[in-house]
Amino acid sequence: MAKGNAARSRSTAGTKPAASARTGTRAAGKSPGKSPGNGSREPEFVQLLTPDGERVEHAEYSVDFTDEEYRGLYRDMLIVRRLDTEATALQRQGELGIWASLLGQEAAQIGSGRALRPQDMAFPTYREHGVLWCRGIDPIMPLGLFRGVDFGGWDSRATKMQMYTVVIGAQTLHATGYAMGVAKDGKCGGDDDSANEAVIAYFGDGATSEGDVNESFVWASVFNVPIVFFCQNNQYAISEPVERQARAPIYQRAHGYGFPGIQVDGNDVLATYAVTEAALDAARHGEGPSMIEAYTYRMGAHTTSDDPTRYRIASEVEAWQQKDPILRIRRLLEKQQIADASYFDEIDAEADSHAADLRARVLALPDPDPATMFDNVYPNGSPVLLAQREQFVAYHAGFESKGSGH
Amino acid sequence: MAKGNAARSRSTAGTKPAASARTGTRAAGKSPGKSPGNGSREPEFVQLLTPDGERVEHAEYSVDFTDEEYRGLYRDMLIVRRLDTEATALQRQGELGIWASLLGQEAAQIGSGRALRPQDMAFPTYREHGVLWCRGIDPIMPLGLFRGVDFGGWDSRATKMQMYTVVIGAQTLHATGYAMGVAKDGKCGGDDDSANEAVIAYFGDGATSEGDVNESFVWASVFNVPIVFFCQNNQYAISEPVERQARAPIYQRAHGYGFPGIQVDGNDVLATYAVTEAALDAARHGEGPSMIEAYTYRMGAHTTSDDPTRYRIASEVEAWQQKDPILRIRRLLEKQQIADASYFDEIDAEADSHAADLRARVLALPDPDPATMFDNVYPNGSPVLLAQREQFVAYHAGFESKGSGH
Amino acid sequence: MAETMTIGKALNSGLRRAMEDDPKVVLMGEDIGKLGGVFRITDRLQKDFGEDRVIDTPLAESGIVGTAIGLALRGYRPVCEIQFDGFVFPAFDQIVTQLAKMYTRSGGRVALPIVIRIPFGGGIGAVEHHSESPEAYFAHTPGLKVVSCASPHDAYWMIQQAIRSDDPIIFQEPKRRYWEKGEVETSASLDQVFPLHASRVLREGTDCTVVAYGPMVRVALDAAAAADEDNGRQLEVIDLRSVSPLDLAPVYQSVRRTGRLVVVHEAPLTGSISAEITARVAEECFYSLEAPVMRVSGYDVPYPPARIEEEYLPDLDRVLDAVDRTFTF
Amino acid sequence: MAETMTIGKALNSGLRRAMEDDPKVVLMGEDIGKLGGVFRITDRLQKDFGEDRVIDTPLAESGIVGTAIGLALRGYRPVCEIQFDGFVFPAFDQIVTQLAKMYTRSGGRVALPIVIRIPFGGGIGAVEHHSESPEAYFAHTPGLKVVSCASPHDAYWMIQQAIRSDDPIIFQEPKRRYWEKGEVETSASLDQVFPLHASRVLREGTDCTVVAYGPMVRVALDAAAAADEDNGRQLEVIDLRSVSPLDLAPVYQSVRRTGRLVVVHEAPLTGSISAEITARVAEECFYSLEAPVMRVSGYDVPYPPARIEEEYLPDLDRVLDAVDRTFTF
Ligand SMILES: Cc1ncc(C[n+]2csc(CCOP(=O)(O)OP(=O)(O)O)c2C)c(N)n1
Ligand SMILES: Cc1ncc(C[n+]2csc(CCOP(=O)(O)OP(=O)(O)O)c2C)c(N)n1
Ligand SMILES: [Mg+2]
Ligand SMILES: [Mg+2]
Repeated sequence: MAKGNAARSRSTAGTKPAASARTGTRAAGKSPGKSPGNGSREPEFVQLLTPDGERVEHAEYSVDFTDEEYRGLYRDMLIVRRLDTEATALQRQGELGIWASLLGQEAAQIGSGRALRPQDMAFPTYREHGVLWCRGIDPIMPLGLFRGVDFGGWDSRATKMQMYTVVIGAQTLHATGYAMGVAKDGKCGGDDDSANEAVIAYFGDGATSEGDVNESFVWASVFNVPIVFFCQNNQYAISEPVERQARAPIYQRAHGYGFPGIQVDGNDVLATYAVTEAALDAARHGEGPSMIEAYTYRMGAHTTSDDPTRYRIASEVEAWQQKDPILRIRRLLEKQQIADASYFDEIDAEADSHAADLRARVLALPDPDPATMFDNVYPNGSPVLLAQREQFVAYHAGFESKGSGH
Repeated sequence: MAKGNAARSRSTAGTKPAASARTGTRAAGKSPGKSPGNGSREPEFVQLLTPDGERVEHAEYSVDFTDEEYRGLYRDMLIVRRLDTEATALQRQGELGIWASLLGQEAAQIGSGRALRPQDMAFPTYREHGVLWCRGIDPIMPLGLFRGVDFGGWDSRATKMQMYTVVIGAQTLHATGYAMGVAKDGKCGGDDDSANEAVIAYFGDGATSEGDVNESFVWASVFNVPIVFFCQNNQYAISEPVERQARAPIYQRAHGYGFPGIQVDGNDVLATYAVTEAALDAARHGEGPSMIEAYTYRMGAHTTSDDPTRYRIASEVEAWQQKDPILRIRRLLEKQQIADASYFDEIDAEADSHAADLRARVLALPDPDPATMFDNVYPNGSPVLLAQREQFVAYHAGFESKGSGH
Repeated sequence: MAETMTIGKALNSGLRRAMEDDPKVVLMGEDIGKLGGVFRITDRLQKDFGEDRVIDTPLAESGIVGTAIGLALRGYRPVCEIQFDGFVFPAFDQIVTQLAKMYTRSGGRVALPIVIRIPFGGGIGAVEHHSESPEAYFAHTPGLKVVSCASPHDAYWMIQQAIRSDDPIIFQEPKRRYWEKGEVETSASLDQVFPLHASRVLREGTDCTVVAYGPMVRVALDAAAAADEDNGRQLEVIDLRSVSPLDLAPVYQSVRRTGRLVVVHEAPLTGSISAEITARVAEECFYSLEAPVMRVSGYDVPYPPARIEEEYLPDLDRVLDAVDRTFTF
Repeated sequence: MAETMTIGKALNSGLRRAMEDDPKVVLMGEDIGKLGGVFRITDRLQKDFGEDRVIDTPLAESGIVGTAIGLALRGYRPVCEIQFDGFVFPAFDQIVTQLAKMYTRSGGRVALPIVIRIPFGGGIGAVEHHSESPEAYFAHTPGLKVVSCASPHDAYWMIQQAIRSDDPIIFQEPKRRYWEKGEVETSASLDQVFPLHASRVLREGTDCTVVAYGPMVRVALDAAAAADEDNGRQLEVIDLRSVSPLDLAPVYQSVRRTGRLVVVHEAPLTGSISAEITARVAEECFYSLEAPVMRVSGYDVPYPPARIEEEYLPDLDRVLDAVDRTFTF
């Protein structure tokens, strides 16, 4: 995908802490009213595409996509939603142990994921299926973790996409350390921009409370590393609304640490793309860390184990359905006649076939050989463990020869 | 001590997060230049008394002390410094295992400590000997910890001063939880102000990097508890200058969490008093948390085990000696003829006698009975431990009866 | 009065009763309010006791335990829920350096009556970090006590005893057994029920002793029934209940009779609580043991993916195999 | 070439050589730069290798280990210094849930060659939290390896071996022995020196085996000398060196000859590594043991104030008392 023509505003750039502090000032000045987390008032985020599918301009950010690129974004979002629906169905049928749906967050994930350059490294939570898709990772990969056959099967070096992290926030420190390494390697701020690299760390609104995440802000600012902290504020950490995690809008947290923070309409794939691209560019150019709060909504349950009716009302969900990320880009495509009905049918069909393929392959996923639990514990192995493995194998061989157990 | 007539500015008050966010804006606006941590430029902190002993006015904060109160502040600071010197000497002579000197931080500690009301609860680090003094705690108390005969012997309930905490930052969460309890008990925001309570949590510039401290900011803001986070930025965490912990001025951290933060000249006992009293008042009135960064300097070594010549130059220390907290209040007393030479002599003599008394009593401190290590492990005891204790006692009794060991 | 209920419900009822008995008891944790906790152990408690006593906290475990310590210093009796075993580690510093040591450090002046509830162990088909057994870490930490319940009756009473105790207690709940039912004698008095820190013989036997706790007690009992049926061997099953301090007197007595001991738990073998039990029994019952103590446990590997967790978890067959092995010496 | 140096200096020289050998080796920690660490173990390394390779970090241990993981993912080989044993706990979550599991989780694709150096143990008259012995926590964590050195020679080589190893290694340094001198054979090659994860017989004997590691090795050796002198008893002293994985073959061999075993460490007794050793020896040497394994350790109490720490720490007398007790069976 060609790059959007994103202008990075001075309000998220700035190499010096002083500039960042000023940014904090100005950004805070822009929304002196209620915290957007309160929900009663539209937050003042960057938006380029309204829920009705209108393209709107923003003083500092813009995109300039070809028709094909616009259609590509729609296709990405539609397919990852369709795959997500299939995964939920597979869980309901007992084929997955659990599933963490991305429903509602497609724009945040595709917008940011498509803004990544091949050389950039991404650190996900457990919900970034859309980002995986952008990295070209086979959609079956994350299902291994949720089915319980492995811990996620992709090659994190080859795909430039690290493993899922279930322990909330832990990956933000890994991302920061990785970005320190990028800087050490002289791979940011260099003259040859194609050799520069950036790092993106995904996390949720709930994660902002964890010590680790705040430590990563300290580290990133002190070492001025090329990282973008990408927070998908989907309004909930399981049952707890974002007000339980923060009283100030989340993007303002960055200012207190001395780097830029910006809020974007996370259901607007165009704005998310533009803002993320600008932040990644700044990181690659050696301008240091920044934070993006993608203001979005978890339209489904936290996971398939969750029952959101216990803690939120239907009308809230309905209100957010009006702001659906896919609906609005479809409206744009229709209004601007970038795509017609046959195109949409075609993508639906393509998505269905991806889903069918996924299903078939999940059903065929073999259980691992139990003895493999002893493998890959230590790069250099362990004699103690080897002995356990041998006992384990002998014990199970005993059953096979004896027939059944007691 | 009578209360100073401290006016709390709107810029540190405010019940709503919105107001806090504005504060962040304005406060940041005031110092758009270099981070004060860089040291090359005087920070824009609240100051009421210059290094030369001039009283200066501040738009939002003021004090109105009687002469006796001014003298009292001098006396407090002089005595705690003298006791501190004695403790350092005791360590040099092998009577203490280690000592963490407060040298240079007397104004920050006495200013904040005297601003506390009797009902307020304080949570210290390991360096708050001056605050202990304000709480009326026998100065020998902290020396037990540093001598290695106990873990600090004062009664935290009776003195409203919690135990020292060596694990950096851990106490900020305790303070926040305690403040949650104050709120639950209806002891803040009530009509009868004398029944309202506040909590103060002390920590250093280094501590601001710890996850726990940042979590305490999250908690305090989300539950809007009556707490003042009092950071003594003494420019160093052992050998590391504050730039290793933060790129933005520390007080700005608060704004990112949605509550007020303010920087005060921590070598100015008057300003520290005024700012702390205002913040404590706000907390007691139910206006929630705030943070104070007392900008000061650790004039001595980190502890008696430390060798600061390895990491900082003499000229830096000398520059700060010009801003000595005791010198400037003495100059004020002299200029304004609040005290004369005989008064200063009298206080010197009083301080010496406190020091001599401290020394004599430290030398007389008995080592604990080793068997007491088994006591007070569990309120309800433990049979396993009791058995160990019995073996221990029998083993040592064996020596006594046998004479010496092998 | 005896009622039949699940372990989950028994814990819920025990918490409710503790809150009724003492207004200072507060519950803290992630999603314990409206949601009632991911396992519904706090179901309806926020509704009935209010947000001031059942606190949905920010998502940070160190914060949960750290602020609980502060609340305890203020006179409250916090009961913290850690959502899953694998998420107790961000709180480890507060637990080990602060909670465990405060009573000692204060010279016995300041007790911290805090209970940390942890649903623990595997067997529910969960993803990584949701099936850990961290009890050995806590048992190795002086100043903490550690207990685990195995039946609805114990769940109901032990949680109340733990809350009533002034000791800091790690309360490990056998999550895979939450749905198992049993009789709870609810009319007893808290002072009179079986002590919190005592182990208990659940089934008498003469041939081999089997010690287990938490989710493995069911496995041990099933193994005893199977052994009886298979070859008439009588296993004596002891529910440890208190992992720290250990109450091994009943185990010593039993081993002196049976001469054989098998210890069962899910946690990885090396450095586990079965090592401590073995070391003590090997000393105390030196002349009685007919065979080495056998340990049936998880392996020294990270908890495996769910599809093979049954091969990791001790089961009836592995327990019986260990019993068999004690007879080969 | 043999040089005489202290353990502290040997570690410093070992780190220096590891940094010379591999440009990817970076040191991280609090005050390790200009100050050279509070124990000066990294003295002059920042001066010689630059701030890019010897990194003074912000004051946050989880951050240290968490960013070290990130650096390792980028191809670096971070060596983290935890300033004192008692301050490793804020990093516990990153160590236990992330560092220990990454290799397994990645299906063997991603190794994290990280060394976490921890000066550990008591005996230096320090205040609380500066004298802990946390090794049992790490030894109970699959995916970690744990070693401790006891002599300058081992300090010099083991730190280099640990850095060269792709396994995540907790490297516990006997801080009270930093100033003890000994000969270091510096001209050997890293591939040829005694293996990292092997225990070693330091003194041969026939009457009773004594196992120790880290700071207690000296105590064990002194006890052996005293026993010889006192009553001619010959103690066999084994330096464990690797706390995880345990290398117990030399211990089994020894116990099969001596019939007696005493294990010594500073950590609290319950759930300690001596429990694991005892459990294994009691099984492997069931027919050889003439007496129960005796454990000489810290007590199950928070580390006491410095003025009484000598009564807490195992010493020569307590070791000899335990040896004596093995002869009463
Ligand atoms: C350290 C830790 N504590 C608790 C959990 C249990 N948990 C899983 S997801 C979740 C909520 C996360 O919320 P958020 O960060 O907003 O991400 P989202 O799930 O909304 O994408 C919690 C509490 C965990 N995985 N890790
Ligand atoms: C968790 C933890 N890590 C490391 C240490 C070792 N240590 C003791 S004091 C100190 C520096 C503290 O700096 P700061 O917070 O600025 O307080 P100051 O000593 O300057 O008053 C360090 C790193 C500790 N006590 N606790
Ligand atoms: Mg969320
Ligand atoms: Mg400091």
